[in-house]
Amino acid sequence: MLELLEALLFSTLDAAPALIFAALGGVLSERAGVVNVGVEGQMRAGAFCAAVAALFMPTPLGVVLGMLAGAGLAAIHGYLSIRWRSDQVVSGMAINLVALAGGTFLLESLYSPNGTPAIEQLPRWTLPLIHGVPLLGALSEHSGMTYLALVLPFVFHAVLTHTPIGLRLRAVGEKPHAVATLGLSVQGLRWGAVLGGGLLAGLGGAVLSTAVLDRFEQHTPAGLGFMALAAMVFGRWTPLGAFGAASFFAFGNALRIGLASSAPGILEFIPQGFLLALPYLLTLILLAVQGQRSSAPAALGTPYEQESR
Amino acid sequence: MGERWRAAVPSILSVALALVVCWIAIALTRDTEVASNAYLQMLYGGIGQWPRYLDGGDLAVIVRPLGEAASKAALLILTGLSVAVAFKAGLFNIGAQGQMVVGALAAAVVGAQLSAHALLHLPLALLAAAVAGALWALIAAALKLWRGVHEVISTIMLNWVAVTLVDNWLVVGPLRPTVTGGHSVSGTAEIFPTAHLPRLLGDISRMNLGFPMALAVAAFVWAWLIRTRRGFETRAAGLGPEAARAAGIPVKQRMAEAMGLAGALAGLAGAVLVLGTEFRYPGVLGAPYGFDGIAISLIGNNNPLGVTITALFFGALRAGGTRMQLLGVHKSFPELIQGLALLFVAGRLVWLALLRRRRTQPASAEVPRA
Amino acid sequence: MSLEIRAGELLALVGENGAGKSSLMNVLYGLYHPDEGDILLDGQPVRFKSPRDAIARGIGMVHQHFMLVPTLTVAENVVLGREPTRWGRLDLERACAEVTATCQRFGFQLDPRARVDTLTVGSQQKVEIVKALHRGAKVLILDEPTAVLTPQEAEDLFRVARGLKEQGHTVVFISHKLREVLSVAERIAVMRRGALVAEVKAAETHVAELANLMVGESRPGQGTVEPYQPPTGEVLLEALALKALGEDGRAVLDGVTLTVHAGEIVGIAGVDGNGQRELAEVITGLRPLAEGQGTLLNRPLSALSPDEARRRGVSHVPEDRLRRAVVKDMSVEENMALGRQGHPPFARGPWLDFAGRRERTQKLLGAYDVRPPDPLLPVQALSGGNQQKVVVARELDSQPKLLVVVQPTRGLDISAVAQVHARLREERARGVGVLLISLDLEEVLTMSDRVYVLFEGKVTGTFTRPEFDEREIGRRMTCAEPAHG
Amino acid sequence: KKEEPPTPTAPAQQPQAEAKPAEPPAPKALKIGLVIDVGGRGDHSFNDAALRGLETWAAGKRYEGGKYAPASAEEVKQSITQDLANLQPPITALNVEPLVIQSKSPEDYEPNLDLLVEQGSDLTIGNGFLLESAVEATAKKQPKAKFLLVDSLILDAENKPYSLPNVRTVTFKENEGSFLVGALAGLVSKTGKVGFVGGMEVPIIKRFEAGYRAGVKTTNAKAAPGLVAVYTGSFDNVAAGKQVAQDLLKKGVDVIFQAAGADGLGVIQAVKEARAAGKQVWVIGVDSDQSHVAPEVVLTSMLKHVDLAIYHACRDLTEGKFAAGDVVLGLKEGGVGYAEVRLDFPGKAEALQKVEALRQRINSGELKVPGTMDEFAAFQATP
Ligand SMILES: Nc1ncnc2c1ncn2[C@@H]1O[C@H](COP(=O)(O)OP(=O)(O)OP(=O)(O)O)[C@@H](O)[C@H]1O
Ligand SMILES: Nc1ncnc2c1ncn2[C@@H]1O[C@H](COP(=O)(O)OP(=O)(O)OP(=O)(O)O)[C@@H](O)[C@H]1O
Ligand SMILES: [Mg+2]
Ligand SMILES: [Mg+2]
Repeated sequence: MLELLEALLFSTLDAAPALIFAALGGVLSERAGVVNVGVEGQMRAGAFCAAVAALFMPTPLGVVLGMLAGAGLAAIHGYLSIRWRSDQVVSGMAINLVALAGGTFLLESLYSPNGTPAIEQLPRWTLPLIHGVPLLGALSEHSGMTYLALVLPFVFHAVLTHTPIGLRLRAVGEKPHAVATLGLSVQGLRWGAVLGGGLLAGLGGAVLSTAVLDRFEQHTPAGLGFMALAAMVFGRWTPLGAFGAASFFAFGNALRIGLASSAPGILEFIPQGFLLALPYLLTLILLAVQGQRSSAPAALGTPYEQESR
Repeated sequence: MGERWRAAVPSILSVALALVVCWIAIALTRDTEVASNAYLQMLYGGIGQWPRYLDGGDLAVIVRPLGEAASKAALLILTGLSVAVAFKAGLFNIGAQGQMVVGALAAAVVGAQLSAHALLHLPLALLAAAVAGALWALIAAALKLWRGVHEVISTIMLNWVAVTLVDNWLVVGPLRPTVTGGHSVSGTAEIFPTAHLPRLLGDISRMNLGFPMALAVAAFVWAWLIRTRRGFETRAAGLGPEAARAAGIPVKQRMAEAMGLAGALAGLAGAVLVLGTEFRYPGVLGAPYGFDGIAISLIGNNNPLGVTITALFFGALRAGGTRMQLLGVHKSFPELIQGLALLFVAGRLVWLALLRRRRTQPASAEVPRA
Repeated sequence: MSLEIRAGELLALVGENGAGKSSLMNVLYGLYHPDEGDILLDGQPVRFKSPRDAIARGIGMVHQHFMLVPTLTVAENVVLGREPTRWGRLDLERACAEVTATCQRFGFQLDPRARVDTLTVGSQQKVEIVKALHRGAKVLILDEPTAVLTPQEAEDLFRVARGLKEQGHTVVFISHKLREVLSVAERIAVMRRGALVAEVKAAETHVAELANLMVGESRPGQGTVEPYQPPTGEVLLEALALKALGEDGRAVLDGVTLTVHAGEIVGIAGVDGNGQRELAEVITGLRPLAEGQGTLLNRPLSALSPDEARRRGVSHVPEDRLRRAVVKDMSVEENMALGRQGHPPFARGPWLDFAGRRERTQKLLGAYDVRPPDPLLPVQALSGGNQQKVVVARELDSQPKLLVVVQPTRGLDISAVAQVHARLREERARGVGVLLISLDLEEVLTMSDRVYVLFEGKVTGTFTRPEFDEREIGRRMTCAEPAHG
Repeated sequence: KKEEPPTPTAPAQQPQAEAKPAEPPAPKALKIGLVIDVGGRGDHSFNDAALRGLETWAAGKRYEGGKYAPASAEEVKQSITQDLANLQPPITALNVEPLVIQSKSPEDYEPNLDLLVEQGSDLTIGNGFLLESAVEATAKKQPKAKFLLVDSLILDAENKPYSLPNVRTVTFKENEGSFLVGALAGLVSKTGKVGFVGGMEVPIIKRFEAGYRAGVKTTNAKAAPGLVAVYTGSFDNVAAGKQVAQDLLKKGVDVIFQAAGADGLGVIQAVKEARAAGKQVWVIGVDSDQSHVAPEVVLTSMLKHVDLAIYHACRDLTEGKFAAGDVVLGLKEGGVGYAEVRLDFPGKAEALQKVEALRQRINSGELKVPGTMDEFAAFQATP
């Protein structure tokens, strides 16, 4: 039993980081009031660039480049939605489409249609003390990204609630005009948040191609970006909430896989398709039961116009 | 009228710009001749190979491509309208894909499990698809209106649920067709010919009733939205829910109706795919037309007429895009063009301002302060 | 346009709506940028790139619309942008202490830990002032600070202003209430259409002259006081012990009993947030009734829906124009149809009647002098005042029996106000019952035949016209001792 | 970072099909059209096998950035698996010109086949059972064109097989190949736990599973009951395959056979990582020899010689011998098999001997390999 639990935990921890980073990226951008449906595209850019970069340089550096690529796409989003106050949903969706088709095109022109060549994967760390300890052992043997994903939400939470910059971010998402009248730059704050969100989403993508796999694979991230958005909403736009929701999704998936392998008998009664749908169904049911009164930032999605009163 | 055309200008320019950018991309990776040829091939694939026909070729070189373009356009019209209708009611329907999946399945089941006279069978199958799609969408509407669950998250979830339940359970489980011997088949049982959407141009072209039907549906949606009191109320509910409520409009009901209609439209798209060309629910439902619908709707200004024109254009583009492969040009260009067009639509303020600045030399009218 | 502001004075800025008062002040505050001209501070030309520069030079501003982040606490709002930190961490303790200190220095009483959206409007106003003072403002600009305050609270505010002046601060304030301007300011600047048209000493002028300066012509005759006749018309609305709950579950209406007869204007006086809005919502079916009963146009008041209310003959000019009264992305003619989109001339059966709608809209646009009179323009392209005219036109055009109007003249200039008032009186003469809810006590008193005073969801006084007494009504509006400050 | 300069030969085929393919007097290259399914190029398995058969073997070409370059002899030789090394007659380049179309979605299969026929392809190949209906429809529409359908028979509306005069079908006895790798897995496993990872739970993948289970049962009766078969639910989600495999590995499984398309690459990835972490684990590839994906952990691959089937069809066509009909390729015909076992493990020689003995028994018809789970339930292992 303990072993099963450990396998379950391990599997969750291994799969969750990409989702966690991307969800945090969404939170960062949206807390500042900029809708970010382009997470999927930013992840794809991050995954692609990280893998390509890692062909020529150490993988960690590749990850950094992947993050920058995510931020690059986010910059387009920012330019259109902050500088030009375009519709944020439109520009986000556009980024997704361009990243999807453009990624496929670049991949096939540069490498093979299905993926880049293999790169050196991010190393896995064996934690000396707990390795092999029942249950706790699940914490060992992950790449650095997993540990980062366990720490980052708390750091983000602390920054958001306990630092001046966090206070300003929260304020700019709720009432940008108030922030502007205090001589702070609404545009600056939003730019920062959008680019930061892009970095995080790019990191989420980079994790997929450098830690989960050892190459960029053509379908990456296969809808994970939208899952991240769901995690963000489910987590009520808070870093810890998003973290919890993302972990929950990853756990649900791991649970399905674990069930299928450790209790194949179950499949006689519950078809595989049900198990696959389980995490999503659970989320829907949870949302339906608890309700989800809007906890979105008040100014979310409304472009800031200095002179609108 | 002039006003309406003016509203369409950014979209038209965006699409043109996207075409230019992609042409340059091909020219850079290959050469200019290949790029131009590729576009020519795309044109042939989209609207027919007219030169060859005029040279005394077979009629098939025209009607076959037209049939393909029309089938694609029909799907895009329906999913585009699905997204647009929801937008009009203030809802963002990311769930057209899932609604299309359940609609397609319903059509496949009614088409294969029920036997009836053709005059009855086809309408029944279409109806089943519309109802299934509508019900699926109404789950999201109910969650939104009574539990406050944001429709973006619920429709994303419902997409996953539909795809996994249908593709990984129903199609490979209970609905798997009986197969003699160990043959591999994908998808559900084949539907009866009575449920086929009739072919309009004979056997050489796959042009079927789905296309005129989609056009008729678009006209219906347009009339409903623009001409009827209900449509007016729905638009008011979408643009200003509080004001609409104060004006005595049952906002929740109108939103639910619109979402139901959106689902029905996406479901019909599934039916057109199944009853028009596939004749069964395939192992995995076609290209992600439900997601394409979002782009189509946004490029078409969320307006039934704009959506229809956009869908016709991209239907032809995508049907023709396959022919680009004959030149070794990558298969994802039609999607890339679509994505770029949407990006340019999103960024229209930028280049409109640039254009305006060039026209009126000194003072640019309303460039926002940085 | 040039304006001189002297150190240590109390300057008032008056002018019609849209005269450019706020714009000018926003330029001074660095929020807008002048296309031409300079700002001289202590004789030196300065250029404010953003409010940050203005703040650094000791200019503080309290905006016409509150610039507070509702989900943050008082202290967080005040220190935003100049947060005290300890090792990079936001030091909330110190922030609270600092804010408390500032409050004490200037004689405010505020709980620094309270969330702003739980405060009364008066307190929020104070938070705004503290925000400016906390940044060391020597020049304080107050943009229509008294618009939402009770006379008592306003009096309080002016005491603070005078106190600040004693301490050497400069106070510039903008107001439409000429009497209070005269009583507080030393110097008065009058603006019209973006230009300074006069500067006068308060001691040397009077209301009529100021009004003339503002409008540029003699002010439309202030409705002569009509004799009061007790209501005789049939009872249109009879409410008994109404109770309604707010979003947070607290009772926002608590046993309200009132009647409205045909052919009278009943005013509701009260400070913002004391249940007036909810009262209007209950009567128009927008908010469910928790307890109590009543009849509205001969049928029960409970289980009323907005649609049902309209069918009985209730018209509603809501307070929040852009949110509740118009759909701002729809055209003027579509907005004209809103609420009666199913009836001729706006519809024929299930179909919309475009020709009929156009015709009626054009007629109304003419009658109400909406500018520009273009039925195809989106409503949001109209100025606020013209939007309001569209709403009033629509609501009066639907031949109501009972008219519920909330803040009908907010944002209108003097002549438009007079026009709306005249229309309301016309309706009364036609035998319509009018329930007038306004935060502007002056408006309530000039228009109403009877007045109910609301405080914390309860009726704390009823007056008929002969009994009107501004001070007494003001006291009832803040029934208990003044809440804060 | 440098891209190899494209060799200045073999220009991309022009859409010059406007000129009707009047019977060429000179040895004009025959056009062979191939429609591959949505898995696309570069899947390292099924589609790549088809492309190898057509492009590398039949045409002697290498695909690169949308163009063809001639493939070197070395390249061709390397692409031929050991079991075909001694094929008679040997694989040599033919005078054919490939026309390949990748499909973006299932509803594109039919127009894509139409397009190739219109472009004048002398033989049009539909690769994969997903293209069954499309090939059927096109072949009926174009009775003069010739077709090859790989991996499925032509089925009527009731899914009963029938034949069309212009279609050759090729199907494979995957269960026989799977049986042999299953037998090998049973012999290699140390922990006594072996696993199977499938993609979507469709009948054809079930056939792999049944054969594999039978093989394991034959050589390692103890491992058979506990054999875990998990389906990822997709063919295009590498991460899902990896996660499933990780789970199996955590539970002590040390040999995994995958038949899961792109998800299978994730399975290989997971095993590779487990090996890097010091575990003695193996993975068995599918369709093509997948050893090059991760040489250190791919024990062998269940081969399904789609490449050979296509090559044979091309050769028959050039020799004028192409005939319609249903071809079934099993172990005996060399249509399925397993790739060279390059990794060492204790008792390798003995194990391979045992497996080869089983091959003989199947070839002789003595051993019938179950093809469905029902047949497997009735299967009696006879070591
Ligand atoms: N940046 C701008 N560009 C063009 N017009 C502007 C701009 N800013 C303000 N205006 C217009 O200038 C006029 C002055 O506006 P302002 O808000 O200063 O008026 P106000 O005197 O404060 O009126 P109120 O009493 O209603 O507050 C209005 O007509 C407003 O629409
Ligand atoms: N978005 C817009 N598009 C076009 N014109 C606009 C737009 N917004 C405002 N205007 C025009 O600018 C002018 C000033 O509008 P504004 O709302 O500032 O008026 P205002 O002076 O405040 O008037 P009022 O006192 O009636 O509110 C109006 O004539 C209005 O038609
Ligand atoms: Mg103002
Ligand atoms: Mg105004």
